[in-house]
Amino acid sequence: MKEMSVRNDFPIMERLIHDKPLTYLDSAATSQKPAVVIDALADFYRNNNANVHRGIYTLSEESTLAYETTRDKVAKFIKAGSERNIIFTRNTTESLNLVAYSWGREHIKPGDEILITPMEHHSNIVPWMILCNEMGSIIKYIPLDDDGTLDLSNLDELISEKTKIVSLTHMSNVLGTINPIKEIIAKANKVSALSVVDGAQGAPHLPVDVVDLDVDLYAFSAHKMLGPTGVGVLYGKDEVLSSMRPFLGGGEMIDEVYEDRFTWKEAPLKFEAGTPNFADVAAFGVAIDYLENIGMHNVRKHEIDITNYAMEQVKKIDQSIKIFGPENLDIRGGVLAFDFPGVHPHDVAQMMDWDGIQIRAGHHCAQPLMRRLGVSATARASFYIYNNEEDVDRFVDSLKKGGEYFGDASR
Amino acid sequence: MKEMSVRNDFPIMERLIHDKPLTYLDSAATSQKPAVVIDALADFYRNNNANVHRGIYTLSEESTLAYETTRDKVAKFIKAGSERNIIFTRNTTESLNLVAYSWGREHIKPGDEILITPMEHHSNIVPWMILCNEMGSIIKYIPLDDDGTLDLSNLDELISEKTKIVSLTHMSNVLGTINPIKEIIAKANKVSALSVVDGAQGAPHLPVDVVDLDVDLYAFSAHKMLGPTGVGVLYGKDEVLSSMRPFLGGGEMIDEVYEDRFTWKEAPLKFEAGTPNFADVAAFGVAIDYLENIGMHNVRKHEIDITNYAMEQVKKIDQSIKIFGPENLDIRGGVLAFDFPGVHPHDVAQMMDWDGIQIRAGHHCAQPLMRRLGVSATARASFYIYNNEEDVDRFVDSLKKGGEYFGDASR
Amino acid sequence: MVMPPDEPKFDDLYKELILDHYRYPHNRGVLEKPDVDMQQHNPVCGDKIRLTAIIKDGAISQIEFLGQGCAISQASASMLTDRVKGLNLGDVDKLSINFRDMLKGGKPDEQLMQDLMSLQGVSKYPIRIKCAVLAWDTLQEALGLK
Amino acid sequence: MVMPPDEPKFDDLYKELILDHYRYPHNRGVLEKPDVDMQQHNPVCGDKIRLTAIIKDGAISQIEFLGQGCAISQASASMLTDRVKGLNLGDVDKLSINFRDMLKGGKPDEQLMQDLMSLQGVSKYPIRIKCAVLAWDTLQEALGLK
Ligand SMILES: Cc1ncc(COP(=O)(O)O)c(C=O)c1O
Ligand SMILES: Cc1ncc(COP(=O)(O)O)c(C=O)c1O
Repeated sequence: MKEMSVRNDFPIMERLIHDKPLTYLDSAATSQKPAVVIDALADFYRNNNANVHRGIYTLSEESTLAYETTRDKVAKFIKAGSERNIIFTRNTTESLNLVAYSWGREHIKPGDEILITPMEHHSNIVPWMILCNEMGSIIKYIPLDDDGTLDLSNLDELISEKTKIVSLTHMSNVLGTINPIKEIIAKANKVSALSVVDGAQGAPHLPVDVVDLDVDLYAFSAHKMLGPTGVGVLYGKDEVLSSMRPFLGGGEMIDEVYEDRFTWKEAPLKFEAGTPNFADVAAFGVAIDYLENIGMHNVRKHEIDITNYAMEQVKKIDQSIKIFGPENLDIRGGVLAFDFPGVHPHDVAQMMDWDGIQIRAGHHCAQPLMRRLGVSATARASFYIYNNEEDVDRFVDSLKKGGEYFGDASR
Repeated sequence: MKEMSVRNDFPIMERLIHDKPLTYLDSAATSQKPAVVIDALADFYRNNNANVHRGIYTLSEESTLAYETTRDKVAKFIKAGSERNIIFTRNTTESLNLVAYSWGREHIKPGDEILITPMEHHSNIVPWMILCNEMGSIIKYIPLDDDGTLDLSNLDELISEKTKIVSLTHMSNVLGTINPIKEIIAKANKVSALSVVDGAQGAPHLPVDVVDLDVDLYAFSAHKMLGPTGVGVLYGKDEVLSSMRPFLGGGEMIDEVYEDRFTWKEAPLKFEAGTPNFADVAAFGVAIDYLENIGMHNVRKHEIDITNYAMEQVKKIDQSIKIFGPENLDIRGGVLAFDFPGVHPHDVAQMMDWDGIQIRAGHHCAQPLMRRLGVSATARASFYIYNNEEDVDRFVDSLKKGGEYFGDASR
Repeated sequence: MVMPPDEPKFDDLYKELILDHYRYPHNRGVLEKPDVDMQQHNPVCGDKIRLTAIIKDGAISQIEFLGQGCAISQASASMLTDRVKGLNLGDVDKLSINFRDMLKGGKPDEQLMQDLMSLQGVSKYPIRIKCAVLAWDTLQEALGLK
Repeated sequence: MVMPPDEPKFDDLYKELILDHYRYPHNRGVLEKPDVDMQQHNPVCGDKIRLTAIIKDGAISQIEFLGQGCAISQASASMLTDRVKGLNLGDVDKLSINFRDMLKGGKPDEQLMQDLMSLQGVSKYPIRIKCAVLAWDTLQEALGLK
């Protein structure tokens, strides 16, 4: 496995946890930040801070420039046609809710179907449920095979004229499964259903080309891809964005306001009400530069290598450990959720913390998937560019210890 | 005028603009940040960054602690009964939209009346218009006197059984007017209308006691009160929050998710979907400590002094300059919008920029108010704790120059 | 930099007694014809506890549990069955109030708590308190003590 | 640290010629019985321009403006009326395309632009471009050239 030499760029890696070096294995929840991003954020507040878009003075022009430059960078990062297609939100969750509220309430009728998958994060389930409750539409699921991949054999029946929205995750945050989204989007487009991709785990870990995918809407979060918290993105095609009604109302998004009515701007500003999170957006631009500099293909390659190594090592610990998700690394990202019979995920996580290892345990905001997998919770390690073989070794050693400590339970 | 000795705490004050020292007079749009806040933010990313609420490991516990500690501080800052009453949003605008969507769609019927004022910011107008368009309710206005204060003589007729929401700004971002909100809230409560206060200019500049005000909901933004961008607050009474349906759906806010339905948590988490802006919230806690340390009564006193001085100086420049808003500083905050006949606000702002002075020119997101004042735009200087007499002097000198430069226009 | 107030130790949480109960739970099973039969779960982590008990003369004469979950939740359930067997409902109520109080950081009555003292370390782990309390929630619900 | 690409100078924007037109606008007024009469405004800053013109043999024979707004928008309108008087519609079209192009940073045809060159500095102030272009928007709209 080739090492990525970027680890030293991340100041938090110096941190000790219970006197042990930090082994951060929860990047699927949120990523750590390189010094350049942290410094850019602090520098912005020290030098350029002012409200954007409306000020005829130097600081405001600088601030606006920084904000709009990031919009441009994001567009290029996912190969969008124009920065016009990039809306800044708070996170993936808000991006998806924006679609459900703005597109959904404009276009959905009783009996319409919304197709999702059993591996969705709650953020790509609950907004549709709220929409269904209000509009009388119905949620349907593409079935999931036992190997953690979607069963597409009946896709032509599942996607019908009744289907108005097809929304699925680019990559599962539990199984690691990378879905064949291009194929599914094509089917959705054929029946003129709205195609939506939850890219929360896609944009940080995979090269993304929204034009090639021909997707209507693609949502992701800056905080999972080296950027600050509080910034989300919604990419949308021109014609889709213009067919959506405004969502939040207020400053910035309006054109004219009268006593009894208002008109609004074109996208993207139409969807950006109030003072945006411009400082974090400015710093997010630096995160994108950083990722572009590494190259998303290299990010992906590194994650294949480290996940491969981790899966091999974990299997050696104990035959009874079940790793969820596909074996094939061509369709699997750097997420390793597992079940260690007799050792509860919460106890594993708690124990590993004493060894400085930070993994997640729980339902990973995917309760329907947990039910489908027949578990109430799993432990999950997830990887990013700063992780190396040593991290995996520490994790594996600690997991072994956990097995010995908790494992001889009588059940 | 007593000087506040805090200016050196703000690193941006070292900045030169066109080789002149920065004179920042746009704090009503966004405030500058003290070093302690900027450092806290950078430190958080260097040491404690992890996703909140769900992690059984040290970093996540620290992150959660920081996030929830700020909630506690915010509650104490506005004298709320409990941190349970504090919801984190992106900004004031989102807070107000949350109310319009969650309370409004649950309780508003055709013909119901929503009472606002002509001095509202677009963020406290447009959400109600969206609500009215959907639910068939009607917006009414409390009339505005020529001195920039509300005309309350007919309030008992304006607030009737038909009134379902009364929403107004604590302080106008154009006129500086501090409204008698307690009196108006009391009338709203009497007819069981929902009382909402836009505290975007209240919380940063005035002591606030939501329990004493007996207000149902109070909204404000961290970025206007020394905190980072991307954090808003919505305070709500317990019984009001529990009568509101969820707004955004997704991670964090749910309790259980099944294939076809979901249940949700109690407030405040019910309204916080997805990964929150936890790093900025952590730093916002430091901003609140900083303000508490100065004392909001001292903030207010300083702003009265500096506004008083500025108004006197501006009047001396030219008799024809019209300052908007009340003369009486007991009911006026540190905002100075004015009309200089023959000198257009945009030209004033542009010219002042060359002297390092950053003021705002435009409609200040208050187009209905501009129409009421009979202007298309105004220039506005606004003050905060770091401004001093020198700032005012530079501003006044520059304004004089502007008058000479543009002023002898033939109209 | 934010730091939790105390730097706890591993063994404060997973005391030997807890691990013993986790590995070899006491009173594991389901009683036939129970007077009370109650199941509860914690949606956040998925822990589950089912309690069955037989009540005689206002006291718990028999009690068994079945469950799924982490060491803390299962050990707590096992200890609970040991501790409450034979107690009358008033004493169970007092005990559960004292137990909850201990987990919120209060000073417990060691005489009253006995083995349950071993769960005191959980009070330093806010996110795990629910695990320790689940069995007690179930019992209080079952006995109508809430 | 973010810095705008160029450090512009005050006089690049507010050239003497612009201030002259602002202080003493040319062709200010409203024509009687105009062939075209068009008003536009910029909602962002509230600038307003009304143009009235008389068209003879495919050319602008008379043109006047009324307006409200900043020095840039009013001077631009005043210069426009000077420059387009007597031009046929084809030339007006060509001129307005060249003018817009200059404001977007393109290299203008100085022969064509004449006095309008003085507005070139506006191109460095993205937020002010709309001010300079408003009168031209109005004219193009009035003449059906858009
Ligand atoms: C009175 C008032 N209300 C609302 C807002 C909107 O605040 P934000 O843009 O932070 O949502 C502002 C500030 O712009 C304001 O001054
Ligand atoms: C697949 C997936 N979708 C959506 C989300 C939600 O992202 P956020 O919490 O940033 O809104 C996440 C991350 O938690 C995720 O992994």
